[in-house]
Amino acid sequence: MAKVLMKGNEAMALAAIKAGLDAFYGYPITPQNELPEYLSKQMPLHGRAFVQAESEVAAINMVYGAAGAGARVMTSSSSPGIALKQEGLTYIAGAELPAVIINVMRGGPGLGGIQPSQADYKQITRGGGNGDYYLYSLAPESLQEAVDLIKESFDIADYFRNPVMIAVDGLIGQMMEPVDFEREVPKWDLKPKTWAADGNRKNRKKNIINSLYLDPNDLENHNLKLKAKYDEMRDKHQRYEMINMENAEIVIVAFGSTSRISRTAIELLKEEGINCGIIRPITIYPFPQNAFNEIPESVKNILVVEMNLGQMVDDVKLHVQGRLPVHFYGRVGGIVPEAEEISDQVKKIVGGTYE
Amino acid sequence: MAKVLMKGNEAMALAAIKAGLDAFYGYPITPQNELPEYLSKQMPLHGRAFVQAESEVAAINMVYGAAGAGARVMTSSSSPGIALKQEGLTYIAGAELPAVIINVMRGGPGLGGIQPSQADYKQITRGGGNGDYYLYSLAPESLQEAVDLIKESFDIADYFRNPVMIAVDGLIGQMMEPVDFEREVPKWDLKPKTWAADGNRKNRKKNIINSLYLDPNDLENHNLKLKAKYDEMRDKHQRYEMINMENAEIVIVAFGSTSRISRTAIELLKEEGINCGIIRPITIYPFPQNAFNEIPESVKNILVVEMNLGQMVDDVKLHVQGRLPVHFYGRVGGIVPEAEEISDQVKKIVGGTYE
Amino acid sequence: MAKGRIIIDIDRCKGCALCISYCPVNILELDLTTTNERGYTPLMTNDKEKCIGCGFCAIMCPDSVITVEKFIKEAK
Amino acid sequence: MAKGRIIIDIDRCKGCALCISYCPVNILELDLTTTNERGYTPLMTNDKEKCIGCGFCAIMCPDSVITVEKFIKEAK
Amino acid sequence: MINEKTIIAGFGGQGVMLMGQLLSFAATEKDINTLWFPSYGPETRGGTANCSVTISDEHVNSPVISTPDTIIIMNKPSLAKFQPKLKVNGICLVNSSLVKDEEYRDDIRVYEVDANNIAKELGNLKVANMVMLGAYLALTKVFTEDEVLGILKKKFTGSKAKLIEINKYALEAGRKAVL
Amino acid sequence: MINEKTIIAGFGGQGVMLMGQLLSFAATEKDINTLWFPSYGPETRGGTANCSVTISDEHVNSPVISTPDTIIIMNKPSLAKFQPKLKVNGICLVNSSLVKDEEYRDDIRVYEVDANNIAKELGNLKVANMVMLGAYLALTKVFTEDEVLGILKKKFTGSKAKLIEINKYALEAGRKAVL
Amino acid sequence: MSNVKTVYKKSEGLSDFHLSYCPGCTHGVIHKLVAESLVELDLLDRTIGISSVGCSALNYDFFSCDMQQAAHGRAPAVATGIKRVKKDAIIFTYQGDGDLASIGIAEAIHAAARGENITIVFVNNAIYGMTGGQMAPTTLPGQITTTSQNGRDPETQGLPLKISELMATIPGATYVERVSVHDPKHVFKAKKALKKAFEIQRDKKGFSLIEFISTCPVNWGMTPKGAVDWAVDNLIPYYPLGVYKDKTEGIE
Amino acid sequence: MSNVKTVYKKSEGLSDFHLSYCPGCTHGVIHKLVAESLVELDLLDRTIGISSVGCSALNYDFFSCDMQQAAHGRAPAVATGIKRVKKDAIIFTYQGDGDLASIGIAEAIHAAARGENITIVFVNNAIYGMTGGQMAPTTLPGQITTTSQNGRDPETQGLPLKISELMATIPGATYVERVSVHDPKHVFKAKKALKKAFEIQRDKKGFSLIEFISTCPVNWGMTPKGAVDWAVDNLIPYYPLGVYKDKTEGIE
Ligand SMILES: Cc1ncc(C[n+]2csc(CCOP(=O)(O)OP(=O)(O)O)c2C)c(N)n1
Ligand SMILES: Cc1ncc(C[n+]2csc(CCOP(=O)(O)OP(=O)(O)O)c2C)c(N)n1
Ligand code: SF4
Ligand code: SF4
Ligand code: SF4
Ligand code: SF4
Ligand code: SF4
Ligand code: SF4
Ligand SMILES: [Mg+2]
Ligand SMILES: [Mg+2]
Repeated sequence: MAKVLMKGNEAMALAAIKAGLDAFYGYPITPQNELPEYLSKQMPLHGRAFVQAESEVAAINMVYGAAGAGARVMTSSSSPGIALKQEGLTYIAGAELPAVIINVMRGGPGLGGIQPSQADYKQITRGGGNGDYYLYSLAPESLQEAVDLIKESFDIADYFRNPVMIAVDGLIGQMMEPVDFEREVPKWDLKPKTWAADGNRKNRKKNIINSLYLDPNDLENHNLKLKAKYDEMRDKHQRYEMINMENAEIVIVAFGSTSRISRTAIELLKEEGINCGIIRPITIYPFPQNAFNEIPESVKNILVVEMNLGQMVDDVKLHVQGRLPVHFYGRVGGIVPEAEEISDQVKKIVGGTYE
Repeated sequence: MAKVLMKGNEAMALAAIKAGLDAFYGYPITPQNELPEYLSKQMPLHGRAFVQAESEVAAINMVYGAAGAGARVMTSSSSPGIALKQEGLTYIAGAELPAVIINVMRGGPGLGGIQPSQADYKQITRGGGNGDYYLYSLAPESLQEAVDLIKESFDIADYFRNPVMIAVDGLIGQMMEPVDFEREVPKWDLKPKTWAADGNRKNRKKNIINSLYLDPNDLENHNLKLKAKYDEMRDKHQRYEMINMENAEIVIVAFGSTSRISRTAIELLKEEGINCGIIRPITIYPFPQNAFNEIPESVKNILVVEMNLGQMVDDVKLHVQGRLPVHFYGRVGGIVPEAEEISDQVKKIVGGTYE
Repeated sequence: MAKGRIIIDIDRCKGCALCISYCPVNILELDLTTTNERGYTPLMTNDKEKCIGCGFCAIMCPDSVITVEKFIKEAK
Repeated sequence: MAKGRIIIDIDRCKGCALCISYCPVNILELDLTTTNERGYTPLMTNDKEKCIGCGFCAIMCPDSVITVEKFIKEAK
Repeated sequence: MINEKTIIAGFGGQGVMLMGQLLSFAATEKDINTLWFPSYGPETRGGTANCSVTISDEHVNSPVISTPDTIIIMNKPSLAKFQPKLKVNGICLVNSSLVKDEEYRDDIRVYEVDANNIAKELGNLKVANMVMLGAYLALTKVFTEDEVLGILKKKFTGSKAKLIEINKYALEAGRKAVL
Repeated sequence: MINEKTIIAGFGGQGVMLMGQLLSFAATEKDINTLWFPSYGPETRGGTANCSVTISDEHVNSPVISTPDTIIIMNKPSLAKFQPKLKVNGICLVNSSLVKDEEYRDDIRVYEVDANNIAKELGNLKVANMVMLGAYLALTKVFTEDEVLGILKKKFTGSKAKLIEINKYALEAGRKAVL
Repeated sequence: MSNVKTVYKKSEGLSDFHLSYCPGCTHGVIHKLVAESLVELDLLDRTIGISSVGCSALNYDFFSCDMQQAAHGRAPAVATGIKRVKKDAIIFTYQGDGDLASIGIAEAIHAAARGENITIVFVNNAIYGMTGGQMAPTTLPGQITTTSQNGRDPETQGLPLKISELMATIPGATYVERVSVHDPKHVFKAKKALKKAFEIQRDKKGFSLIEFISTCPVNWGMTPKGAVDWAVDNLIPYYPLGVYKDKTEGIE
Repeated sequence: MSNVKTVYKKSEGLSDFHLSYCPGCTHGVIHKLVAESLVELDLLDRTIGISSVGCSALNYDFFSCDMQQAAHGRAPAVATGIKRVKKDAIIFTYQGDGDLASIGIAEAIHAAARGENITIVFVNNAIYGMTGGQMAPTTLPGQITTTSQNGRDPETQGLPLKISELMATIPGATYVERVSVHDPKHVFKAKKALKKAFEIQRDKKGFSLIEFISTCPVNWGMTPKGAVDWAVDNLIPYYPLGVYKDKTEGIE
């Protein structure tokens, strides 16, 4: 099919519809408004549910409800709105429900700003809610990838019975690129949702959706069951891309928009005879630690590039384990780094003038 | 002065009053209810403010308000309630306001259970809200320490103009121990709160309390200013205790109640001729990385013990940097490990039978 | 002869005594001589014959402890 | 002679034309020949003599652009 | 040197928490280290509850008592739960009004006190816990009855002051039941 | 081979976003890679805005354009902001109705178009952006006017269809202004 | 001899679990009414109940229909989320006064404003039962709770919210009634109201809320019967029983 | 000759910042009234204003008193937090209909229920202005917004909330009035209401809320004057002006 030029937010919305979205519940916040706006029009046309909730808190709890009833359901928001959803998210994870959450990140903390940012890395990968849980979190770098991953994310959520977070920055939400909506994406092997409390009890026992376990033994077992899922994610479902690694003397680690800008940076560096690779985490949780085992001997330095103050650095260091020096370059507050800034940084490191 | 036997929650409440608490805003949640209950009676007697807010969200925003007006203010809650406060917390950090938050942790995720837990380590140390910010986070292991740290925490919050989190588990909230309330605690060098928007504008320019910076350059500068504070915390204000390190062959890393139980475990081990040390983080943010430079040569293994599924392990690994094997033992869901479980674990590691 | 009777599911009873206040013929009391499996002093009737099967006790019991049956005269 | 006058803080004006509708003597319009420092077409009066100093324009202006003065006959 | 670890367990409403707290208050009064901590069953209402009390000249470390020196058992489920943990030669003090015909380990010292009936005879079923506490004090000698009564006098003021007397009798009756 | 990076900047309301989008739509139509992205000033309302458009046969990497091949400048502040970034020998296309008497670098190619007045003459000040776009197409030859008009025809349907003609004239007028 | 007719027995709408409530707590009576209503209207198989956070948090075990446990105060949002994808299911929330009137007032009002076709069972016992007896928005002036130890002081703690009155003003709400379960007669009336609410939902006529005046003997410090009497003497005068809104009967 | 008397000039209560609102947006008029009222009552120096999240988020720069910016919907909680520690300060919140009626309805209701001695300036423009024109709880049935592109459909999107009417039912509220700024006469009336609210607060008589019918020319897609006229023709009939509650005058 021909490619369609669409705004990121609208493309993500359409991708969800293509994935069989039954219901969308959200609350307006810049820079993701085109997403609910698009769905407010399209969902009713498809006979599906759209509700502009009274708040992010209500929206995520509507998601929890619909997910418990077995529906494919999504919400979207941006950074402070995601902060408000933390209790809801830990509930969804605790009750083992599938749902997709899109976070179009903006600058923080607090009200912050409305320009692109990646400053929710901690909020996303460490879980801002209480308890031992994680969100399977995908960070696409282009609209095509965003669309493909969103289409797949509903399967992933159903497979793990766990919320999936799509983490993009405002740049991806606002930009336009041609997208092929019909591209095949992996289909996961899904079981029917016999666990759903869907009000259709005629031929089965009642179903209960719940995250409360007053008996500590039960809660411990429940936690261990959840842990097994997170272990499976880590062991089998890391995603990443290794770019230009052959003979690289330095490797950039960057996700989302910053990885894309880094692609331009390594072109610039190539012109100057510097071989720079990129490890691009596609899952930011589980963090793609395997990638770090594949780093070739030639590499002497790692540079983490983010639109935040270095939130991913710890994860990189954890898996580099002191084998290589890990440097950081970041811009914050809505400032998007240019390729030249990144390549300059690489040159400093390679040339040894980096402090 | 004579020691007073009090329930942890009440002792923490009284400590805050002793520190000059002007206002408490909170919402009931088990297992910390005695704290607001105590203050509901005591604060009015001292002519200070107590409001049972309509929700955790309202409570933290009341805290934000009073802190902006220059008051010493506190809230307390437990895990899911803290999840609800995340937006408020990132606002307080973003607007650079001092406030004290007590989290009496219970099992999660979601509604979880009401028994003791340390499963909010990520939520506390990584910030559940959006943006690049941190809470200075203290994890006392006894009531005396809780009282001393709370008394000091208001100074710390004022000094950094940053929220301080007191992280205890339900055990500390519920237990009784004799406490000396008059013990001297360090006094910090504090400047008058000339920045406060306190409605007393006669002889000065207007004051503004705010976390919104629409211009990305301004927001970047603001973020860098915040970062300088976090760097200062890390460089100068780590707190920890090193216990029985001399000739230790293995070191337990544990905070709060688990460190206390580990103290008994090392006594048991001593009886069997095993020398086991403890690194006890008192600040969990900033993580006391310096402690790991002081580990003696004799140590061959590290065992992290938590009432969660290993949330602090990454921090330990980051600072052990592969020099020593890092093991983990944890109980979750409200189960408090016994000293014997911990000592058994140590023995397995020391004996090499640990998988 | 009794017009009705009640059947008490003793182990569900919490001995709250609420039902007792609503019996129009005052035949209910707690059996202080025993405790049920969950430690409560359960309900008993002290004069079965007086029961009119009105159901008030059962309606007011929060724990669905009481079943009430009414004897219906056969039309002969 | 004019009973009053208005002073327009041209650079604050956003050219919204709201004030114009409320002038009872219809002497306000936008000055289409110019733009102010922020790119807006600002307000102007086209017949100063008619101003009665009623203040309606100023009251309705969202941006506090207009100062209104009234001339008061001296009691002589 | 004191180092006494006690677990007190029973139904909610039997006053087990208060028994433990009184011991901790008595310790604090004498400037002895102590730690009390409660534990409730998973039932929201009713169900069983217990508390752990450590009284020691040394600093108290683990609040959790793995191997109690003494257990005070106020109902059946509590016996099942705590008897296995009792240290060898430890004291197992049982409210035999509610816990009857049980099997006991033979390496422990079991004392049965018909606490409910003793309390009823004293005129208030609620003081069964104080009967047990009296027995406990008599057996362990951690504190004197007067020391505990002193605490009660501080707690029970105003309209509650009249309760002190019956509590005194209860402590005595408990002592007599085991000596 | 096409690889054209353009930044279009002006006041909100001058239609800079649409200009850029039209280019990206035209590229998509021809299956050429493209990326459009908007950037708004810190002012909530009013103020300046710009968009970056990359059109390329190759995969587009960085959405951010550090060194544009062409800049279209619709107001003064935008010139100050983007002139320094323009590549050596790049095209600087200026709406001279609003941007007058400025200093220009001497290593770039400056084209001035009196777009507002041309648009007013055409009967609608709003098509000033299309005048500029006509000039841009004439200078860069990235697309033909017809290709752009084809996009407009798809977008302007129904009541808006009548706007197509004036847009066509505007494109032409822009071309004539620079050739 | 005579035939035997069962006048009353435990409803099929309830599971075999023992209720977790304190002895004599009228939460249990309200549970029976919900269960009986659903059974008598033959709606049980297609019902999804939403447990909230309060003493009734565990009632997902007590009803024999599908159940989902909601975060504190959010049950109406959860109900909305479900109802929009399961239009034929019967959805009720079961919420206390802390849950609905305090933390969850926004979700309740907005569910009503949207005219969600759901039923809220609102249990007003003028206190936070579960957490040990703190003040609720519906605690009476002067009432003693653990956070109003000298009695609720309207000066600093405000005046109680009257939820039925408030919800009746929401244009989207269809049916709002306040009932009580303090004697068999009122239990009957309460059940009638509840059945009407479920019928309105079944017939897709919109949002209903039934407020139950309930007791908390433990935290009020009373016997169960004493608590019922206190409710009659104190709560009902402040919270008058009756229909506050019934669009199906033109009562607005 | 004649003397010159200044009939109108920019209030001292406003700073020199240019307001960030779109041309002709009546947010600006309301700002003037707040500033003028505080100056005329000589309260400015002890006032703390709470900016909320909406087009007015930046108004901490516009008023010349102390200001604090609050999270979306939470301004009444922030105000409460401050007022309880600064009893003599005059506290107002400035909130839009998205902010107060949607995400923040709980905080508004509970501040009123507690009888907090604060003043809420509530700006109802029937839309989310700041975020580009989404439906608000006060959007009229049939009104087109970016999330009700075929007009608000009461079937799925519910009926508008009437905030003054709702707040008037809260027992703790002292004074609630709805005003408009569509012509000089109404501007005068609005200012009178606002001054009364601040006087009530100054005299420690409790909670007041003044609802302003306002415009959003940009998102309504109208000229500023067209928007004012639309408000008169459509909003005011749905949201009648007047005093909804005034405990000081016995109007309840
Ligand atoms: C987010 C959150 N806040 C607080 C709590 C603690 N909590 C549990 S129940 C409850 C109040 C219950 O009161 P109510 O709704 O009146 O129900 P009742 O117990 O009286 O039936 C509270 C505050 C919680 N579990 N979650
Ligand atoms: C937690 C959170 N949710 C959402 C937003 C996005 N947001 C900003 S303003 C606004 C709505 C403003 O509408 P209203 O209150 O009516 O004010 P107006 O702009 O119309 O004056 C929203 C939803 C936010 N900043 N924070
Ligand atoms: S059925 Fe009626 S008469 Fe019989 S015991 Fe019950 S209340 Fe009494
Ligand atoms: S039967 Fe029911 S009402 Fe009667 S005492 Fe037992 S639990 Fe209470
Ligand atoms: S003061 Fe009155 S007459 Fe004069 S310009 Fe203004 S509105 Fe017109
Ligand atoms: S003076 Fe004020 S009302 Fe008149 S056009 Fe200018 S900004 Fe608008
Ligand atoms: S605490 Fe109160 S409301 Fe809760 S179950 Fe017990 S009596 Fe009922
Ligand atoms: S968007 Fe609407 S409400 Fe906001 S400033 Fe513009 S016109 Fe006013
Ligand atoms: Mg209640
Ligand atoms: Mg609005």
